[in-house]
Amino acid sequence: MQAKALLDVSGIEVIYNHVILVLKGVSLQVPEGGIVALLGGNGAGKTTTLRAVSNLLKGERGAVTKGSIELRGERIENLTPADLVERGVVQVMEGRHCFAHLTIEENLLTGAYTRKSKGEVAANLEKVYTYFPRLKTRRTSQAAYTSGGEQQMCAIGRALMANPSMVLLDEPSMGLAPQIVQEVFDIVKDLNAREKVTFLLAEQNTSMALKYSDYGYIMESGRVVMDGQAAELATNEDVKEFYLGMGGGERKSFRDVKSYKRRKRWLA
Amino acid sequence: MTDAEHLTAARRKVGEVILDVQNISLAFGGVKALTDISFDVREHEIRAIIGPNGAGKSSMLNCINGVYQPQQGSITFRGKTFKHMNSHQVAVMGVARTFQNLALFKGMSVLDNIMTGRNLRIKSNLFMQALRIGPAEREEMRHREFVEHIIDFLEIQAFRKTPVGQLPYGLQKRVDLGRALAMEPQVLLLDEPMAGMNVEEKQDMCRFVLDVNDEFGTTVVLIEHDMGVVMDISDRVVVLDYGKKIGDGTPDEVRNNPEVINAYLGTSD
Amino acid sequence: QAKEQFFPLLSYRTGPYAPNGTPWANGKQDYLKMINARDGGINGVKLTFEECETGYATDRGVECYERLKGRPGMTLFDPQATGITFALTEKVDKDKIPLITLGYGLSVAQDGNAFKWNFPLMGSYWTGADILIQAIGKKEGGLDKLKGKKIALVYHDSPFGKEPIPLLQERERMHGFKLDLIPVTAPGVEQKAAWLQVRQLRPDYVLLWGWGVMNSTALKEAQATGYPRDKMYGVWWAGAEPDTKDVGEGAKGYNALALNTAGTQPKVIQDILKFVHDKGRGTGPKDEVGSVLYTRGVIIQALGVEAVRRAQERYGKGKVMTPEQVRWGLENLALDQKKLASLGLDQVMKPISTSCADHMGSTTARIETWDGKQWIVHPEYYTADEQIIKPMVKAGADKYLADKKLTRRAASDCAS
Amino acid sequence: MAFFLETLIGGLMAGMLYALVALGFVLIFKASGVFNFAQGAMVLFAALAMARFSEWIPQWTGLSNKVLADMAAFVLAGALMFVVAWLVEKLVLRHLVNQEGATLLMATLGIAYFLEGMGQTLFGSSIYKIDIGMPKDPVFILENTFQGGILVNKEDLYAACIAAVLVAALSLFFQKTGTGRALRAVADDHQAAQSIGIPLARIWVIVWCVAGVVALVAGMIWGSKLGVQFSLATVALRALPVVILGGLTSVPGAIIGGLVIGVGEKLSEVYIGPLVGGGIEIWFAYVLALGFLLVRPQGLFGEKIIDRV
Amino acid sequence: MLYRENGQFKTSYRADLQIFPILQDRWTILALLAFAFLVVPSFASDYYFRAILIPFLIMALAALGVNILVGYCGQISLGSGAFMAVGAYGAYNFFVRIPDMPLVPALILGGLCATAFGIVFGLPSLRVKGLYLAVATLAAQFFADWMFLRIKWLVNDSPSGSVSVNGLQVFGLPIESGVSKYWFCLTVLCIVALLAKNLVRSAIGREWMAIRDMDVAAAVIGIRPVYAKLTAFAVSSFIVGMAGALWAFVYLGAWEPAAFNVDVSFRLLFMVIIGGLGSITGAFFGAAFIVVLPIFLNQFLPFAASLVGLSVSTEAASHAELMIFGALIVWFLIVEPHGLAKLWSTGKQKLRLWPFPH
Ligand SMILES: Nc1ncnc2c1ncn2[C@@H]1O[C@H](COP(=O)(O)OP(=O)(O)OP(=O)(O)O)[C@@H](O)[C@H]1O
Ligand SMILES: Nc1ncnc2c1ncn2[C@@H]1O[C@H](COP(=O)(O)OP(=O)(O)OP(=O)(O)O)[C@@H](O)[C@H]1O
Ligand SMILES: [Mg+2]
Ligand SMILES: [Mg+2]
Repeated sequence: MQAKALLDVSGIEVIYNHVILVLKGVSLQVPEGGIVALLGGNGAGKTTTLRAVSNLLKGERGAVTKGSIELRGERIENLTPADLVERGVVQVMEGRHCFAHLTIEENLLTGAYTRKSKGEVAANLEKVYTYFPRLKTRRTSQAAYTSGGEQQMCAIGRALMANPSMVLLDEPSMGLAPQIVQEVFDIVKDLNAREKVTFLLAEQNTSMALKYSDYGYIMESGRVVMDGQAAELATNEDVKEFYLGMGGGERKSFRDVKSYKRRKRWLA
Repeated sequence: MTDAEHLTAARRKVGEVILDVQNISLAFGGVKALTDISFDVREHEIRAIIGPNGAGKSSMLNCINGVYQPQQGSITFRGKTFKHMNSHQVAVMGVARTFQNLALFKGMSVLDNIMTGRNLRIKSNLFMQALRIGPAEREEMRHREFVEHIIDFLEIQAFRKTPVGQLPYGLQKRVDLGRALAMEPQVLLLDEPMAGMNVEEKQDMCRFVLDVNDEFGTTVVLIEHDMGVVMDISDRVVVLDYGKKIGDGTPDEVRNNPEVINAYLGTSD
Repeated sequence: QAKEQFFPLLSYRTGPYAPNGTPWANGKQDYLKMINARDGGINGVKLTFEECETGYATDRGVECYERLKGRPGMTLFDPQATGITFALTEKVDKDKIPLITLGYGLSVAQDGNAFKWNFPLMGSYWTGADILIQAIGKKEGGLDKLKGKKIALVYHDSPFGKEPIPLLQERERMHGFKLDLIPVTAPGVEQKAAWLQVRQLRPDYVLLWGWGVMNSTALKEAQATGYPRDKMYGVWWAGAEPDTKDVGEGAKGYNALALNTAGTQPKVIQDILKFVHDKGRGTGPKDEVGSVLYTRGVIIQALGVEAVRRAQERYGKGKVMTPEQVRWGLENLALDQKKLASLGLDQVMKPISTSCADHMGSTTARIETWDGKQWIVHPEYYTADEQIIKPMVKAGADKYLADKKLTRRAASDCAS
Repeated sequence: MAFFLETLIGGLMAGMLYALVALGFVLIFKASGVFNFAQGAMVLFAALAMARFSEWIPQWTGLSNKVLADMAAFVLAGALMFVVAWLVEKLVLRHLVNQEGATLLMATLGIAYFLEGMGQTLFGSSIYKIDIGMPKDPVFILENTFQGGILVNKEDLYAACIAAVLVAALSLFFQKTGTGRALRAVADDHQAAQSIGIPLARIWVIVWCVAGVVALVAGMIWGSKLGVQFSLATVALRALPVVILGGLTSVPGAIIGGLVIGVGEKLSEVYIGPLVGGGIEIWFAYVLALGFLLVRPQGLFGEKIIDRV
Repeated sequence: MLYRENGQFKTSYRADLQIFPILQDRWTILALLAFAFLVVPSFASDYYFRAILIPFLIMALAALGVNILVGYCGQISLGSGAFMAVGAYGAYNFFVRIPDMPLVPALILGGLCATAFGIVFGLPSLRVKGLYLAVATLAAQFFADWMFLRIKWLVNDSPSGSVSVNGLQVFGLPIESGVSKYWFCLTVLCIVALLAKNLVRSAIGREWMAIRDMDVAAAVIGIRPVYAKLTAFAVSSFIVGMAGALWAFVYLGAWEPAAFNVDVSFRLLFMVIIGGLGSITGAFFGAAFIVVLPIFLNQFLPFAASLVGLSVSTEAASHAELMIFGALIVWFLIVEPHGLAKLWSTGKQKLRLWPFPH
């Protein structure tokens, strides 16, 4: 990596519940102002990596047992998630986690908990509403009674309300209509370009992720198995076959792939 | 879609209308989730429902399987018309379902989760189950065998005894499907079964759905945001937008419907 | 093998009844310490003890019983709680250990022919209730004056609180007053409804059958609803300092049964102060020595000690008595005024003499009144009416025996 | 009629006193999703502290002014409750982030045992007095309308006013401030709240502090009624039906619930009780609450229980 | 790697459906049973039987019952004390009213009375959930307290409301001595535990758990909440009722309603939570923790203090007991929020890896 890393994760191991070893030495760097994608199949450990960075592991009874995580050169393993938010790092959790009893608008406003200026918060709220007009129409309903996609927008919007300098996005596109997915990535690009927000992005939608990010890491079974410039990864044959569904160049119809069974993997 | 593909679809004998939704309207307070929706589902077909977020797709499924009671309209299943049904009745009639926001039984293992899908078919009573004598045990074993087939089919053998809460999201989706399959349903309602998966996993999932559809002739109603999937595997597509139906037809028809393009697909692709 | 007579002390120093249980337990301990210090034990037999916390809970009480019952030199049990008494009644019979319940427990257990191992010494709830009615009758100028009067029983809703009811009903039939029953759910922290009922019924007298927090709360509610405290009569478990102390002036005029006197003048208390507290070996705070419940603890223990002494007279002085021998001692207590005086107990209690048929030994009590600061005991003694109580005890004991398919003790059994 | 009114008023007063205890439950539940089993123990602990401090402060400092001593005792007891809150967060809650309700409930049980033991060790287990000059004697109102007038307990009236003020203040706090919103967010989802930068530690200390002060006020008033002793902890049981009837998450609900339960149980005891032998008020209160729940499963003002797939 | 299932291949579903599929577990359990039935009686003193083992066994039985309702079906109940009381008084009435009523049928009939009572008070669960239900079930508790104090008939017209039984025997064998009581309770417990284990790993158990974890989804796959919840209440209160009858008949001998007061309800709930919700073993751990630990502390603390040359008064010891007990609860929860049973299985999992860390 050329630019000075904003976030530097080196060789971390994570154990859940004292016995389940999930990350087996993961290292990655996120440069200031970059968009880094974290790719990998189900259970590869993407979410766990993000949780380790944002210090949300404790609530899952997980712990980082080896390695170090540095933000702007400062060790952050012992900070609380709230401290991290103060330092500008916000995570959008996988599976939405909206505050069920709060309305959409209240959800968004709690996102601005760390901010003082009322005016800025109001402006930010408007900005989120322009990103996601659907939220505006549903602003008074309790989050629990909105549709899955609406909740996802709410979760993303809520994180943006903190005016972060770095966002950890865990599967932002999940459950969103294609148009909105596009929109979310445009927002990412936009914030990155205009406000220099750094993104670390765990994503299943590999083609989208690689299109919008600068750099990518591919994880499998708790290890990083490949990394490189996004553009390079996108043209890598293996990546194309396994993550983009384009083995042999052309995209295969979902109807046809049904016959081929075993996956090929880098690791057994 | 190529012609060859249509041929495969045609070879599967798409039959009579099995499920007919007539003029369903559903509102929550001021929010109109569904307005006067009608469509039908034919036996053995794969029927997709698409639409932007909050269009009312999940609500539609909820109406079909009795979680929500629509204010208006009726649903005809195999010739019988219902205004209100409770979930249990629907299940007995052979409609199974997966959920958008995973609704697995978190404290139970994968095996047990799928076994619950067999519960409707278990005949032995409480006392026999407590004593686990002959028939009860044989019955349990029979169902276990069936469930093992499903586990094999979905390739989750390794996680048989893992509590589902500890599985990664994608596998949980598979277990959800397994549970529905265990009911040996005639109609399978799938709510975004492929969300949060990468292409390869989606391919697997498609394979499961197609296999079920092919081999058991199960009718599938599918909600999905991935247009690739929808266009490739469904026979007909309903498009909802803000609770209204704005399109209905074969994937090709829908793809070219300007209203649908405007509301959902967008022009970029 | 040292000669030691062991006294298990079941007590509760925590939990809802701790304020009442603590002085009681202190008195019990201090008396044993005093006997050891002053007399060197009973004819040379040292007294030992171990306390076990029950928290007033039955299962913990049973555990304590089982833990301590096998100790060498085992003497007797005093469970300090009605619920534990019930459970132990079943057990002592098999284990052959006497159970003394001074002023509480089962009223029918007075019948020693049926309850070989139970000793409700000095009074039961029936004798207590009987005396209260007599006292009220006296105040009215004769029991016949009670006709047409209204008496309300405000009671702890538990077997403890319900025990006096049959006797009061008997008296109701005899004198033609009207008895109203007003239960208070345990522990009795909320009694507004009860006292509203009192206000509505406007009884001439209120009998208070409470324990623990229920008593002070009742007095406060009486004050708050304006019911005259001097028309209130409590059982002896509702007549100690913890019941009135924090009500203070508000309880002025309230009466209760006095099973024993209080104060530091009696010789036995002086001895305790001298031999125990002044030596810095007192169990509780010194200023609580001589309080009502403390003194009751002293008496309970004194009777236990005297039972051992009496048994030694028969089975050998200076020997350690077995529980069965102690039982004989308890059954043959004969503490007259002279004996009491020699023990320093003459000012705190009346003579007591037990027998095979009568495990109570004495049914006298006095009335005391709270003057806003302390309890003032009235001089006259009341004795429960044998005529009424005897048949009731007999009938109750017979029913108990019939239910249990047991028979009365043979006369020969009394000799042993 | 007069008696009916008396009972009614008595019930209302009792209800307000229950509400005071119920409030503590509601606060903590609302702010962290924890059903605080230790509320009763906190009431006891706070009352013990207050009672003993007001005894000790004159001894320590030679302060002879009773009012000043009481005030100092209140402040000191309040400070102690702050320490308790801080320790609870530091030693317990912090380690149980994101755990299920049952686990947290159990943890508060541990806290309850600890506080009971601690309180009695530090302050003794005898009966103590809190005398903050509450009037004890009855007053009679409407003496012209009804013969004998209607009895009102002045002490209860004062207590009811204090409860009302407390509830009003807390309601405002929850409704009007951002902190209120943050508290609700924490109750919904610890992890998500953390992820957006809500400092759980601080929030919990604040809430337990407020609950501690509420417990102190409740302990003071109940203690002045009952005397300070262990049984004070059991008033929590009388407050539970109030909590569920009003709704576990509603501050005003505690008051309304208190009034309904207070009136319901007193009327039932006085009018139905004698027919069946009396002593029914406690289960009647619970049955009454249950009856309301059958109509509204989340209590009168509770947040709707979310039930959605 | 002493403990692992490697190499133990199951060749039939029957083998996999055994209660203890792992060989080591099977041996352990057999050894444990042999120990409990044969070895313990050879060395335990009367005190251990009467004051520790019997209450432990009976409370474990009750906790097992509560666990079915709370742990498996997710219906938090604080009415268990009432179910115990109904079981006890029900059995009592059958026992004293029907001449020559044998003990075992009386216990079962008592359990059935509790079942009926449980179903009635379980009806609100069809609408009320979670903590609201928990508090609402206290209605059952206080109602039962009141009922047994007020309705004379139920206590065989005993004026004070306290009752007692004696002359217990099973198949002609007297149940009087500590050992015989212990064997009797242990047998009942083992049988019930086996039946309960069978239930929870059968269809009905899966229905309960499904309702617990996600009731809407359960309904969608055809589970009827009414049936599942009410059977849970029925089975649970049957077991709890039996335990109540044992508690009264075998442990106390004579009792008053306060023996089953609200404290008992709370303690039972604590047992299942600290032991582990939804675990049969958890009931045993929980009962041990809540029943035995305080007794242990009570005896151990003065001893420990005397070791360091302190003499503590009973008062201080009891207060310290409360504090330590509370602190231990918290500590165990922090180590393992899902209860002692989970701690146990995590321990086993570690053993499986042992001696390699991962
Ligand atoms: N709380 C937990 N306790 C135990 N194991 C866990 C826990 N959370 C995750 N795991 C395990 O850790 C592994 C990695 O999970 P993780 O959620 O990080 O994967 P992921 O890459 O985010 O997958 P997905 O794409 O499905 O979200 C999985 O095998 C999972 O079973
Ligand atoms: N129980 C409910 N109460 C109130 N509003 C509801 C409820 N269920 C659904 N809605 C509203 O109805 C609308 C349709 O929701 P639905 O979940 O059916 O959307 P969807 O098409 O599945 O969207 P998505 O693709 O985002 O999942 C949404 O606006 C939602 O907020
Ligand atoms: Mg993930
Ligand atoms: Mg949806």
